[in-house]
Amino acid sequence: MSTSPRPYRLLRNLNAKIASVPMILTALVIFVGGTAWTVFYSFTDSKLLPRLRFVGLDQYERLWSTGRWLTSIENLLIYGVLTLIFSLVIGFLLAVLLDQKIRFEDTFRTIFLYPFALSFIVTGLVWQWILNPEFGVQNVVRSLGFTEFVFDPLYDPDIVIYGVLIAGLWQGTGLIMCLMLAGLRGIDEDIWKAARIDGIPTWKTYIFIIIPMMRPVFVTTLVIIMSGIVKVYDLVVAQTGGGPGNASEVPAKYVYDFMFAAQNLGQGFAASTMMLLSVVIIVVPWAYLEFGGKRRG
Amino acid sequence: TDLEVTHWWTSGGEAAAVAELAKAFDATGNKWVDGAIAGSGDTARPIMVSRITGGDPMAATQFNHGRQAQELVEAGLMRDFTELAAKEGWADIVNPPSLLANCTLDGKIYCVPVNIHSWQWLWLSNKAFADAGVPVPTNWDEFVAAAPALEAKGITPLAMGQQAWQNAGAFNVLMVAVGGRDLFMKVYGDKDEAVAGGAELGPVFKAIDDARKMAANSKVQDWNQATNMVITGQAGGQIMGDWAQGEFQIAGQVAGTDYTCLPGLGMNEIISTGGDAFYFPVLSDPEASAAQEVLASTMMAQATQVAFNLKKGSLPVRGDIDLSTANDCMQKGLEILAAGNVIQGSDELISPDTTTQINDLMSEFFNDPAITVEDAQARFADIIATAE
Amino acid sequence: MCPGPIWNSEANAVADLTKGPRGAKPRKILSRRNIMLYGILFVISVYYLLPLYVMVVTSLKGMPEIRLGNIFSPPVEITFQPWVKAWAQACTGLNCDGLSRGFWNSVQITVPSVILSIAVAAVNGYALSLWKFRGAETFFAILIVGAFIPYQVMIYPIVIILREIGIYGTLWGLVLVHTIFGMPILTLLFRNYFSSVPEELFKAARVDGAGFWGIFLRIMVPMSLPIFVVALILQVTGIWNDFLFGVIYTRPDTYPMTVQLNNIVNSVQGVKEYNVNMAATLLTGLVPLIIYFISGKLFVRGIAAGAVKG
Amino acid sequence: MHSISVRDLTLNFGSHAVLKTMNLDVAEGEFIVLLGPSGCGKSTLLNCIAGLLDISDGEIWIKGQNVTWAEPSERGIGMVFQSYALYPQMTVRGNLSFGLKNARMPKAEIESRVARAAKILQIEPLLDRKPGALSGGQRQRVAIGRALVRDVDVFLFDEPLSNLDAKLRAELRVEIKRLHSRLNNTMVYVTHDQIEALTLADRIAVMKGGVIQQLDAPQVIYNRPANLFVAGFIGSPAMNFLPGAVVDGGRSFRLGEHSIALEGYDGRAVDLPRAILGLRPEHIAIATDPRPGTSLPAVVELDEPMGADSLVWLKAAGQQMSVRVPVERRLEPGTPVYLHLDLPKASLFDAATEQRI
Amino acid sequence: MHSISVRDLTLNFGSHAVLKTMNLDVAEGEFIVLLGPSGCGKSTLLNCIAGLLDISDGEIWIKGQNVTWAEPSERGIGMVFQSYALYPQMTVRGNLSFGLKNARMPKAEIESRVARAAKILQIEPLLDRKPGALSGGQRQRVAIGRALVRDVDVFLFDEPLSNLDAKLRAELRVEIKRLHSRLNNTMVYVTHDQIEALTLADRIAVMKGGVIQQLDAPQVIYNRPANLFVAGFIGSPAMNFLPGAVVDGGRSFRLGEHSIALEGYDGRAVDLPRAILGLRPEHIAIATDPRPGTSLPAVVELDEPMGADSLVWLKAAGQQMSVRVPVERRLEPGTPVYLHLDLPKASLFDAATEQRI
Ligand SMILES: Nc1ncnc2c1ncn2[C@@H]1O[C@H](COP(=O)(O)OP(=O)(O)OP(=O)(O)O)[C@@H](O)[C@H]1O
Ligand SMILES: Nc1ncnc2c1ncn2[C@@H]1O[C@H](COP(=O)(O)OP(=O)(O)OP(=O)(O)O)[C@@H](O)[C@H]1O
Ligand SMILES: [Mg+2]
Ligand SMILES: [Mg+2]
Repeated sequence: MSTSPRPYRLLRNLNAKIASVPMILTALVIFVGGTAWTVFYSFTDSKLLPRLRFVGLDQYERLWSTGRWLTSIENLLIYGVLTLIFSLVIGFLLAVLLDQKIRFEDTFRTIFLYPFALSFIVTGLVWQWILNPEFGVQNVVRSLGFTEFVFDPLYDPDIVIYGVLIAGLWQGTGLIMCLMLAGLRGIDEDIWKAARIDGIPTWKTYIFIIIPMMRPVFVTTLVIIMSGIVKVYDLVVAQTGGGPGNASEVPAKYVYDFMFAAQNLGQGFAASTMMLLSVVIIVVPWAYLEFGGKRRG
Repeated sequence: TDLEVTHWWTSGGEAAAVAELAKAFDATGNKWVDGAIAGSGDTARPIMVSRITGGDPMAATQFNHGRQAQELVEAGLMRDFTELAAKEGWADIVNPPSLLANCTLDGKIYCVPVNIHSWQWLWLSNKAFADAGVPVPTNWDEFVAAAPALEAKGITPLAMGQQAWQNAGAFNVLMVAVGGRDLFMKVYGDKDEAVAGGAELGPVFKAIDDARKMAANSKVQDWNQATNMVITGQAGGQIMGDWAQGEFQIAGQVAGTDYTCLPGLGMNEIISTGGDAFYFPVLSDPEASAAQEVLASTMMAQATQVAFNLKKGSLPVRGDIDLSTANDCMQKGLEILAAGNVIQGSDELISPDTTTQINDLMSEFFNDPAITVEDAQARFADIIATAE
Repeated sequence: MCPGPIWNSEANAVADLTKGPRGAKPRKILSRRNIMLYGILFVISVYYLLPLYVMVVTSLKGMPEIRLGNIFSPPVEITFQPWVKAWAQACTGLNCDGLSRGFWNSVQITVPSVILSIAVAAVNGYALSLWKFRGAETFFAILIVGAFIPYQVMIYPIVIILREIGIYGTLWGLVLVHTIFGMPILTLLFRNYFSSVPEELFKAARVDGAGFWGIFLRIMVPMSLPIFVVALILQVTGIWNDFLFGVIYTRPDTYPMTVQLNNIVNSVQGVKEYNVNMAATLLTGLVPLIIYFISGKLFVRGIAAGAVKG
Repeated sequence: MHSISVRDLTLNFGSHAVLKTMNLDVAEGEFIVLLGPSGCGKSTLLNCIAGLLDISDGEIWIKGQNVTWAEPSERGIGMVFQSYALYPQMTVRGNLSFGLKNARMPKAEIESRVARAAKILQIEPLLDRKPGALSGGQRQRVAIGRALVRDVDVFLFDEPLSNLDAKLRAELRVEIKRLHSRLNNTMVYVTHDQIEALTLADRIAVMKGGVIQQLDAPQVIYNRPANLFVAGFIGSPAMNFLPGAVVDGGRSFRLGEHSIALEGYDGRAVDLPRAILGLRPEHIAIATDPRPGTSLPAVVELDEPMGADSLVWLKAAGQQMSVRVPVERRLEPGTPVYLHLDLPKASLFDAATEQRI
Repeated sequence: MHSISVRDLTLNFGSHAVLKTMNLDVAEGEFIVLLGPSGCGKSTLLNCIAGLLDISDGEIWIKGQNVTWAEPSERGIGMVFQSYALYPQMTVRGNLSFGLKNARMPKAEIESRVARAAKILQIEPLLDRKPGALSGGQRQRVAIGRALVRDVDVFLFDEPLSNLDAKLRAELRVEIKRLHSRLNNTMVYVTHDQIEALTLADRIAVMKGGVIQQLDAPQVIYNRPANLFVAGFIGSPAMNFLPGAVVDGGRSFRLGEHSIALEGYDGRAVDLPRAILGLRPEHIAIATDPRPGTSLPAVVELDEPMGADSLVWLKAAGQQMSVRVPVERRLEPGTPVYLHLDLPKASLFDAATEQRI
């Protein structure tokens, strides 16, 4: 070894770059490329097969004048906002409960977490069954003597989305609890001691001190919940099939149905593009701040 | 040679019918590899289309013939059976000829029709009406009139699955039955927006409104669950295609004594001649290609047609076979067919896209009593205005 | 003297000041707090356990009993017939061998998919956290945004891509799809985990002459058990439970168990056989459930290491 | 009345006894330092006094009140933690006033208290910053301030300086000492830094394995350690230990073939076959000539200059010894010298019981 | 040929220059200590030498080779880290042989080298344990061993002792010094502990803000600091600084109304209106009588006993000063005394340039 020349920039870290090729390809070809392809074809009137006959914004005009799409959006908003709130609140409360040095912590944790192991298909089927008015909760309560009792969320277009919500929360809150619990355990115990000496009640300590300190955990959790919300599909298909009527439609299902069942790819792509747009609006600024910036140089 | 055949025939009667096809094909020394996908055509079609466009086609696949596979044919992904058809003289034996016409694009034949399905039937439970103490109706109007009596006995007058295609199907049936053939053709054939929104369609919408009220307590999902309500007498009747017949058969019921069928709902005895057809994607393996031809001619063979359609409850595509073994209802169908009282199915007239829109509309209409008849008609007219 | 401490202010007002509490503070087992705490936990547990209970109970009943009774009542007559039927007899079309066919397919799909997706994501996370190069973070940001894209949007482009590479319909096509869609979240987990590994360890290994792969395989992987467990669990459940890709990117003879489940549940022969459906559902969920019950502790620990320190 | 009185305190974690029937009385205004190796129970004792741990047995009295079962906030104590445990999302002002607000103190009162504490600690300009924007020393002061505003009589410190660098540590040490002389309240201070212990304490409690080994003024601990552990633990560089025997009716110490006269040693005079003579590095002088009876021949091994002084490592009577000399005096390795021992300042231990004799 | 030669080294993190055109030559077998406050770039410089950071400009030569762009493992260096960075899942033997295996050395050779290093470091019995089962000092030795087996000429240490408690630190410090005198290879050692720097180094490089302030033998750095920063940074307790003026053609230092004769001070003799006189605490004596020309009246403020010595804080000429005295001499706060200054050992600085004059 004598004097080693200054290597080319591109060749430094070569192995790391080679190893990252799958990631780069996925990012560029699948996510960027696939997305661009979808957006591109949303301006065509492709039916069963993609074809290049441009129709401008026609697909979008139709999209936004379709009741089913508007219902989907509305449902996604309701479902999304409520899932976000309830997941965080329930997940956090469960974590707090489990953090009280209780006995059987492992057992309780497993109970709360196991639904996460089940698919949305299974979740949807079970809850469809439990919420079925002829067999499920309504029937049981009626057989107890309350014959006028009505609880059939899956058959009432006004509240069907809440029925889906119940199932969704059942499936997902366990993981949120796990994340929150890990966050709580990560907090310096001295903080708790300091608060006790200051005479601050437990609930106040949680709200004013602990929760603000758990910001990173909340960010992670938020990403996980939100990415799940945008994608919600299987659950609705299995539980209600979008019904009654179109009352529990969601955008992902609209996309799928139009692309394949209705054989109107253009329309499906337009709906996809709108979904992507909303994702981009929410996520890109956040992702930039969280991951793209100079943090953790 | 093993051939993989995909379809969505998974209910009891359907599965039994498919078994006949498979049996016949296996008898030729080949092997039928069954690729059933449960759910409905809406679940199965995306999978089939993806596989064909993805370059991993099955050997044969079910489609409702008409426009569902048109683009695949245009893209050159489907086999051309013109030669085979010429050799076996399909043009002469297939009746009505429109069936073969639907398989034809630019003069070439791309599919094998296997049955004729007609939507326009009302199935009635004799038991239910006996329980309610009213005579079995002979037409739709009588049926509507009998509804209160049924309801009084806790019987759901009209069984109706929650799936959108069933709601829309009932609507189309009522359009032919109440409005007649010409009206139907003006709306779907000519796509005449004015007719769709006009007074001519008023009675049809009134009828569908009646249907909505009569089906308010029907909370099953699948069509055969609804049929089952009729079979067990929990419901008075069901508007459903002739495939429902298969379910009655499996349940051991006898037409005329246990149940009654009213083609054209007892109003206009006209039936549509849609149906199922098999398409054969282009394969690279020559052996498999040869086997595809064997399968195609097996499907068209007389014996297969009889066996298959008896199980399925549908009508054969050949005019030259004896169906004396068929039951009461089937005979009625055959008579109507022979009389030429036929009409094209909606699948042949409008695109899947339009179909989906009508499905959506009817599904909402059935599930939301707040939608008035006028709203529904106005929206229907909009859909027809942009239909292709 | 300031007012006396509250605990003896009234009852012990006359007591000698040198006497007082001594030893461990008494802790009532049935304190109000404990009753509340365990009460709430119990009620919530019921909500979480109810569906499982319903599934198990229903799957052990006969059809007549289901039609009569309510879903919560325990079976009068326990029958395992639904399980047998779900596993080996239920029909879809002409195939009447229940879920059993799908089970091995699922295993064949899950094992390579899990291995490949974890391997790729681990390498990504490692490169991103320890071998930063220009632009890496940008690709990662794209990947994370990709985590939000609904799968339906991507189905068509992927069909085309797989067709072009010529692996559509093969097992490897499906493995590739699972690897791609598992990548964002897994990469995030691994990146966070490896970032928390002391940088000095990495430097020491470089001085010791280990290269990119040497450090990864010999140093990093052996010390990352918790996060591998998390990734394993996430992927096993995710891939095992997957329906959409399984149905679109395979063919009938390689359908995974979830597709068979859908077929069984949706192939209605007259009446819905709820007991068979529930048994089939349970059978399908069994593999991920068992994994959860076995490795729950490691999972929680790994989550703490990979997700929270982000 | 004692400010703090710990009586027969026992604390078990499960079956493991961390504190064993401990007794400790702290006078009003006294500065007590708890010193000991890691894991000896210092923090545990402090937490027991603060009420953050439930004790297994015994009593704790503060200011004449039995507080054994009282809540931490009711005990009239303030506590400063090693990691400061400041509330990160609140400003310094918020940190100082949070406890008071919670006690529903009037606003004006809170403000005046915060202002006073800020003045004492000279953190007025920092009141509106968040802890993240403070240096280690400043955080330290805020942590003290949090105890200060609560106007408590007893301050508990758990290694408050161990996160800081040496320079800052020295500064803050002096500051704490000043604070104590100004406020004159009782302080219990945990550390394992000897300099801190020696400079700050009125009395030092040296702990080991949950037991207080010696509780005395710093100079006593340094000069007359009660046992081998304390002798070895205190003092840096450490005390030199020479194993040998006490003979001649307690008048001589036999070290191999050497005999050292125990002239001027103020312990009990008994013979002991196995004893240890302890001598601090600064109580040995290096000379070129022997001094009969109280000197040892030795050979220089290493010379470590440390600024003002040098530490010379030598070998004498087969033992390694260290001697502190002014830095000007350089000694080459290998030089033979004589060590003159300052026996009145030595310590003698029974090798069996490890106690001073 | 220099063992290490750093030429015009510049390193930027983004736009922030951490090292600024630095030059440093280390002779064969020399023990260089990098000393400086936290964040001054010590670790960064070490990482540059090791090749763990890509430099922005300049060259690095090791043993006459330009290694600026060579891989860390090709540079013939060994490195020991603060947290030891032992591979937790490997045994001690695995840790020691990992680097050799990477270099595809024959098995027998690896074994003999590991055995040799283990012997030198006395860790033979530990070879089959994992790092988790070792004490701090043992881990330390393994970390050194990892460099040792690779038979490198240059050892780089990044604060290898700062995680240990005072006692162990003192012991290992001596051990490292012994190791160096035995192996006699070049060592670059980062610390911010002055005692370590003063006792270990052949030369100390005092750094601040990415620039070497002074590079000299420890005694020179201690006694003749090149500037105010070095003077204040080195020495604990810190040097006393008295601001005043140099008058009388450099023969007197004026401090308020007091005048101090600069007799024996060996710097340049020029007048300076703003100068600073620096005096270490051990270069001041406390007396009851004045000594004309070189003494200052003062009042005792605080007396901190620290075992062997006491640190006395006083106020003189309006300045706070500290003086080191033997611990036996107790001084009550408030006592008026005279400080006798040892001017030949003092340092004078220009207040404007902060350089020694
Ligand atoms: N929550 C706990 N459960 C079980 N054992 C504990 C717990 N907390 C502390 N211990 C044990 O009690 C002993 C004393 O711990 P403590 O924290 O008081 O030591 P310390 O003297 O403060 O040490 P350090 O100087 O390291 O802070 C240790 O052996 C420790 O392992
Ligand atoms: N990766 C990095 N990116 C940006 N700045 C850095 C990075 N690493 C170090 N720095 C900055 O470079 C400067 C020098 O850091 P370095 O670690 O060399 O200090 P140090 O002298 O070793 O301090 P310490 O005694 O705390 O270890 C610091 O101001 C630090 O903030
Ligand atoms: Mg402690
Ligand atoms: Mg450093």
